[in-house]
Amino acid sequence: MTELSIDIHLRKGEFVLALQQNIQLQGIVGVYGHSGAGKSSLLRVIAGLECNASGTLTLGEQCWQASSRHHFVPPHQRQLAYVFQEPRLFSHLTVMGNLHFAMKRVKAVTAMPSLTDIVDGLQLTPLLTRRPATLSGGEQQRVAIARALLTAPALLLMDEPLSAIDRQHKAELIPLLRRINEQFHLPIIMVSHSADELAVLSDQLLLLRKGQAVAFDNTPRLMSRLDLLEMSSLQEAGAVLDAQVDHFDDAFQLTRLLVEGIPLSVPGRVGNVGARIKLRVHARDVAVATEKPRGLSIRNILPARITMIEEGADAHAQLLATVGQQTIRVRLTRASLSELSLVVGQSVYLLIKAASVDAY
Amino acid sequence: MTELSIDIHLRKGEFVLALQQNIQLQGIVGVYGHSGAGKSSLLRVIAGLECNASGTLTLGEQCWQASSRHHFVPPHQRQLAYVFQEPRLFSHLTVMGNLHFAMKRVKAVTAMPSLTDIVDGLQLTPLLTRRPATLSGGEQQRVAIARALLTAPALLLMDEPLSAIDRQHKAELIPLLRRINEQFHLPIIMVSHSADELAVLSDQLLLLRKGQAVAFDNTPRLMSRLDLLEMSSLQEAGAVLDAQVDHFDDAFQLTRLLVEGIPLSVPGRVGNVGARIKLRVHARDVAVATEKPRGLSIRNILPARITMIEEGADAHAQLLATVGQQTIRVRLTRASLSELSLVVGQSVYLLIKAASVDAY
Amino acid sequence: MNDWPSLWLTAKLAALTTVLLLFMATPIAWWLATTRSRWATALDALVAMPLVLPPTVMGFYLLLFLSPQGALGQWWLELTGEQLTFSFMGLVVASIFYSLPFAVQPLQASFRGVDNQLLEAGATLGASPMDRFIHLVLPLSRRGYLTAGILTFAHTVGEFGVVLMIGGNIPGETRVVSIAIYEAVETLNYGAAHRLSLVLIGFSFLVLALTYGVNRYFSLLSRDPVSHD
Amino acid sequence: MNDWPSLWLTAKLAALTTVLLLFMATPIAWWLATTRSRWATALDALVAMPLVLPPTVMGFYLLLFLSPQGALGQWWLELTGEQLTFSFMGLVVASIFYSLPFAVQPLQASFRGVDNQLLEAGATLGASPMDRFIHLVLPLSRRGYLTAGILTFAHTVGEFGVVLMIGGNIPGETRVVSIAIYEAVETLNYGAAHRLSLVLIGFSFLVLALTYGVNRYFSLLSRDPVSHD
Amino acid sequence: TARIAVAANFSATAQALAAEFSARSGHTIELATGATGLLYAQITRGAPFDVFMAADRSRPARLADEGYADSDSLFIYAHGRLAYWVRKKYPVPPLVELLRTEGSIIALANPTLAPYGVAAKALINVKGGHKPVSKLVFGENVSSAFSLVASGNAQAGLVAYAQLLQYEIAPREYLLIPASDHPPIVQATIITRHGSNNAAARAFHRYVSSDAGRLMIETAGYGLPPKANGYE
Ligand SMILES: Nc1ncnc2c1ncn2[C@@H]1O[C@H](COP(=O)(O)OP(=O)(O)OP(=O)(O)O)[C@@H](O)[C@H]1O
Ligand SMILES: Nc1ncnc2c1ncn2[C@@H]1O[C@H](COP(=O)(O)OP(=O)(O)OP(=O)(O)O)[C@@H](O)[C@H]1O
Ligand SMILES: [Mg+2]
Ligand SMILES: [Mg+2]
Repeated sequence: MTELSIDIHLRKGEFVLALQQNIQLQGIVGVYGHSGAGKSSLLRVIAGLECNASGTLTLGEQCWQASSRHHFVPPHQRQLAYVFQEPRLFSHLTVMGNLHFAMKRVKAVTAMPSLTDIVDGLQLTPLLTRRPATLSGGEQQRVAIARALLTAPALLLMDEPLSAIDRQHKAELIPLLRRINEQFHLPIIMVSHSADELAVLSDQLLLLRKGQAVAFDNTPRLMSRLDLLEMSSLQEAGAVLDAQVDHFDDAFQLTRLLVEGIPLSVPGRVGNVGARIKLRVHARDVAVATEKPRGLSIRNILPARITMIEEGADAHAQLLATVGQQTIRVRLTRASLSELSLVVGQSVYLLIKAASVDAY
Repeated sequence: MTELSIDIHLRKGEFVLALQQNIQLQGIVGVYGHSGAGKSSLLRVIAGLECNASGTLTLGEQCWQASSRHHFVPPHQRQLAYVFQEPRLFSHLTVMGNLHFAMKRVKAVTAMPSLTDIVDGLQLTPLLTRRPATLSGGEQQRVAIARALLTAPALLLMDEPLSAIDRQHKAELIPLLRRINEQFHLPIIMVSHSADELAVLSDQLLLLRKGQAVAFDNTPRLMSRLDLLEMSSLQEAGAVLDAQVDHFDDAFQLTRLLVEGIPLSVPGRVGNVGARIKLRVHARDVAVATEKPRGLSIRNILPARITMIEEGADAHAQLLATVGQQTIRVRLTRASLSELSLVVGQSVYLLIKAASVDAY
Repeated sequence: MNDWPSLWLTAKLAALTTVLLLFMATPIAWWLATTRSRWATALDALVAMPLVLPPTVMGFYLLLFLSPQGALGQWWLELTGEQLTFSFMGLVVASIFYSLPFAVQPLQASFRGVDNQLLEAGATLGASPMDRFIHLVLPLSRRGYLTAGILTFAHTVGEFGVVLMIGGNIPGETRVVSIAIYEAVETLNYGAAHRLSLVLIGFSFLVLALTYGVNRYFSLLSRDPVSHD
Repeated sequence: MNDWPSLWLTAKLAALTTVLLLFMATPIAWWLATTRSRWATALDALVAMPLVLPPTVMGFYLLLFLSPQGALGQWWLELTGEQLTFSFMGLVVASIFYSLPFAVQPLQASFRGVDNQLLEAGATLGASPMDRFIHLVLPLSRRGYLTAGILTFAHTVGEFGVVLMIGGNIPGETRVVSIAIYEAVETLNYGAAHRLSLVLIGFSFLVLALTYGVNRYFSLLSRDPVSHD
Repeated sequence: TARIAVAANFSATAQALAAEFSARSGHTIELATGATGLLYAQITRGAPFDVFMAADRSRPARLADEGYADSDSLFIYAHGRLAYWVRKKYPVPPLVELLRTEGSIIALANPTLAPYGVAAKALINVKGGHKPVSKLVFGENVSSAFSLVASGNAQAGLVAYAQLLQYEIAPREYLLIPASDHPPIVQATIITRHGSNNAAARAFHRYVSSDAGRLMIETAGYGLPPKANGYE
């Protein structure tokens, strides 16, 4: 597993990006932050597009930048690909021409998914002979993603790659990214301002604010950190649970998982029996009951213990509860908290609708 | 209330947009559809940017296009503003210059929000002297929205205006749009591929598929139509309820609403006491109980009657239940359906977490 | 020999020609850049024609055209009561004809380079075609105007075949520096030729460097740093 | 008089000059378009200088420079054993000097117009600066090359002051059509002048119309329809 | 083969001479026309011209002085004749009258460049007496002066008699100026260093001063120097 080590200072007008961060490039690293937080600037520094940046930048064994030694590897010699916030397709080439441009400059000798694989996964076949100017916004973005993937990079930088892509295409693209990420060990750094997207996709998360790293951790842990939530307004944040696939129910099309030995059902077929997978549970989708409810359509009822309660100034309260070794975040109203007289240490039941769990 | 009447045929390569639709321009009209469905093309036709489009197009008394009479009102004479899918800022002008460009060409004599109002609402003050090239993606999009609003149009077209805008800015922008929409009677046609966004924002919804209108209705009704859901993968679809503001609880920061006389709490202060407002309830956030539950953090429990059940081929089932005159959509697993032996006509309780209701 | 009258005349001629020509070339270039007419190709080629005729020959034909019996000369005579040839205005008219391609070609290229998406945005903001042209196309074509202006200016300074033919070499009226240098070279008066050439080059260099400098200064202000190569 | 040798010579000279000049102007224009050096303004202005000297005067200086006693001429003589002046190659060299601004200026303007964002994208896709230049900058600057090519070609066809000075009007070797026309006019052989002018215009018109036509055809293919005005 | 560099004003006559000479001798003659100053500069820089037929005497003489030409071969081959040409006005009004008419335009060759111009300017200085009020316009050379009148831009001009003959202008439109009224317009020729060993060049050079050659020159509208002044 390669490490990306960043120690960078960049000034752009009044904005300053100052970042010291070592990132173990495993899976998908999400970068989250408000508009203007410096997300794009960070990717540009990594790609070597900001020649005014000073500091050092190393990827594994390779030193890409070391201002002290006046060392600077130009962008085209860094083994990475970049999906920009805008499509940036070459207007003088057709879609196929854009893809060929990338393929002719393949960076690594490592195996990569084939052209067909990528073209199919992004549903580009009917577009191949067209000019970028004749494509719709979403189509352009998909071509840009395909083009980046086809250079067989050792690191993929993506700047809000899904913003113009609709649900249906996303549903095809995300597994493709996951698969490439895992099968070809391609680490991805992905910028997004959708916490939802990052919660589902990213394994680690870097939080930027005003050009500085506020926090960096693996996604589940970061998402369950209460102190960060307000700050970065990750209102959708939830918890990510490790689970094991136990059984698939053909009749009802449900997969039964075990979380710390407790059964939990999710819709559809997820993983293979015995496999370890991840579950994302939105804090707002979890309810708390003090006694075990009956006659309820909510099928997943986990016994848990409250470990922390934090009341906000507004209507909400957050609480953390542990199920075995794992922590689940719950968001409820202060009114409920008071009505149920919940206290730290109390044993409760967590209710999770099967339909609101994202498993992957 | 003006009517936009569209009867248009447009060919672009292999793609054909063929649309006959009369739209009562009230509130925000959402346009939803997959990438390449023709959403942008439709907006372009309305704006008069597609000179190859044939057919007729009238807004209220004004006929904007009538191919049979060779009548075509050029774009600059149509009293509309257009927020494009790309920011399209004028690179030779500063942000302020871009805004001035719009203000000098104000279209209507009607009152409009002031420059300060819009600059504040979109948080553009620190950007005013900058050049578009130095702005981040989200900053550019906000400037583009401000620029369009400042022409004081009679109709506002927006093509995925929120795609690059983060949650915090959205939280400021959406009420601003709503306010301008209501206070200045400015109808908005908004393209999006986020059903979530449209459910919250739009009052009516037009569904496009392959250049054709598949359905058009007010958002609550369209979102509760079961037959359309698969087709347009509006998996997030829910129901929209009419409610009346009853009381505001200062201690817990909750607003108590009455839905058909039944109390329902939502977080924060919503509207003024006595006002009629809308609630959006996601189908996946509603649970069903056959007996009234106790000791539960879910505070909103509405007695309802099941009016329709539809089982899918996958794990899910949809059901419609009425609370008084209003319909709520519920998404649950077929397993729960069978376990609870739910049937049409049965009286049940609907459980809605306060935290998962969007009120506006 | 006193160089000042000739130098002043040259500056006046080049400046006036450049300004007038940029005005006149603008609609032609815009039409050529945007039309889909099938006559466009012919006009494209036609605009370049003044270039392919040797200057003195061009001057000879212009002499016919601008003379009191010629089409334009007659019209001008009726309008102003003055003969066009052998006058400063005649030089200006001739220079405009002769430098037309230097103005039209770069403008056309830069008009074509203006992003149509921005013009669409302008239209939806309520800008009429003329308004869009003035407030978007023109500023976005700044580079084209710079190129056109510089080529026209420099060429008018140096061009003397046409001027020699049309102007009649009248001191203070039509005797520009280029003719003076030509005379010096022809009469083997190399010292004067060198001196005048230096003056001409110095003067033109200053004008152009100033223009370029201002342009570079402003484009640095508005441009992002070029990527690291 | 047989026009063919002159016409052929003109075509050869104009074509060769245009091709060579486009090659040579490319690095100069690129440097000028991208540099932030403070010498850039000076070089900007310098490039325009060949224009401000009257052609015969320019020719006179080139004669000194290219003659066997001159710097370039001497070098050439040692290299090839041939005299540069009064030979076809001499004409080519002189035309390149004289037409330099017509090639550099439009290229520079169009290089500056190339979207830096696309070059960044190219870099991250693994294209080296040279690779980016060849596969992105060049095709995206097609219009600049068209303008540069046409101005150079047309100007070389029509230009005769320099050519006359350097070439010496030697039939079949340096006697291009423009000189032939000049001669015809000078010797009051107006009939021949008219005829040769027509031939020259016809030939140039064909070449240019073809170039423009091909270009228009391709840019129609790749361009969205222009907005409705 | 010989290459002859000819001053533009003599080009037409030189062509006739060359044609006649070629027919007689079998040598090929190539003519290159240009302004005298230009041809001079080219010859000093190694232009491959064998014979130089200039529009004056000073520049061939200078070539000889500087060693670029064979000084023995220098001779005057013609005297230019000046004519006073007025378009579409009969009888031709006296030059003095026109010089005193305000707004009239008289074309002549540039006195700094062309010997014809020097002669014409001298003539006007004599005839004009005090400052003339008519406008004098200068053509680059005597051909341009002719064009200015022919195209109607100037009412009158002091042009070369040979040109009027060549162009078959009706004699009632012009007056031949007596040679004594202006400084002589001498045109000299010389064999260059390049042509010193060229038999064709020498033969042509000789032919120009032969009786046949002199006759052609005279009929073309030039005056002739006394034979004694000639070559050989
Ligand atoms: N040349 C410049 N001069 C001044 N400020 C600049 C310049 N370039 C960028 N900035 C500022 O730097 C900040 C960071 O920009 P960046 O593009 O990295 O933001 P971002 O996090 O990607 O935002 P978004 O989500 O909107 O794309 C922005 O506030 C931007 O305005
Ligand atoms: N000039 C053209 N030639 C061929 N096809 C075209 C042309 N212009 C647009 N199209 C096609 O028309 C379809 C509709 O385009 P449009 O931009 O309206 O889609 P959209 O609904 O806005 O999609 P998105 O959500 O991706 O922006 C697309 O599939 C596009 O590829
Ligand atoms: Mg960004
Ligand atoms: Mg679109």
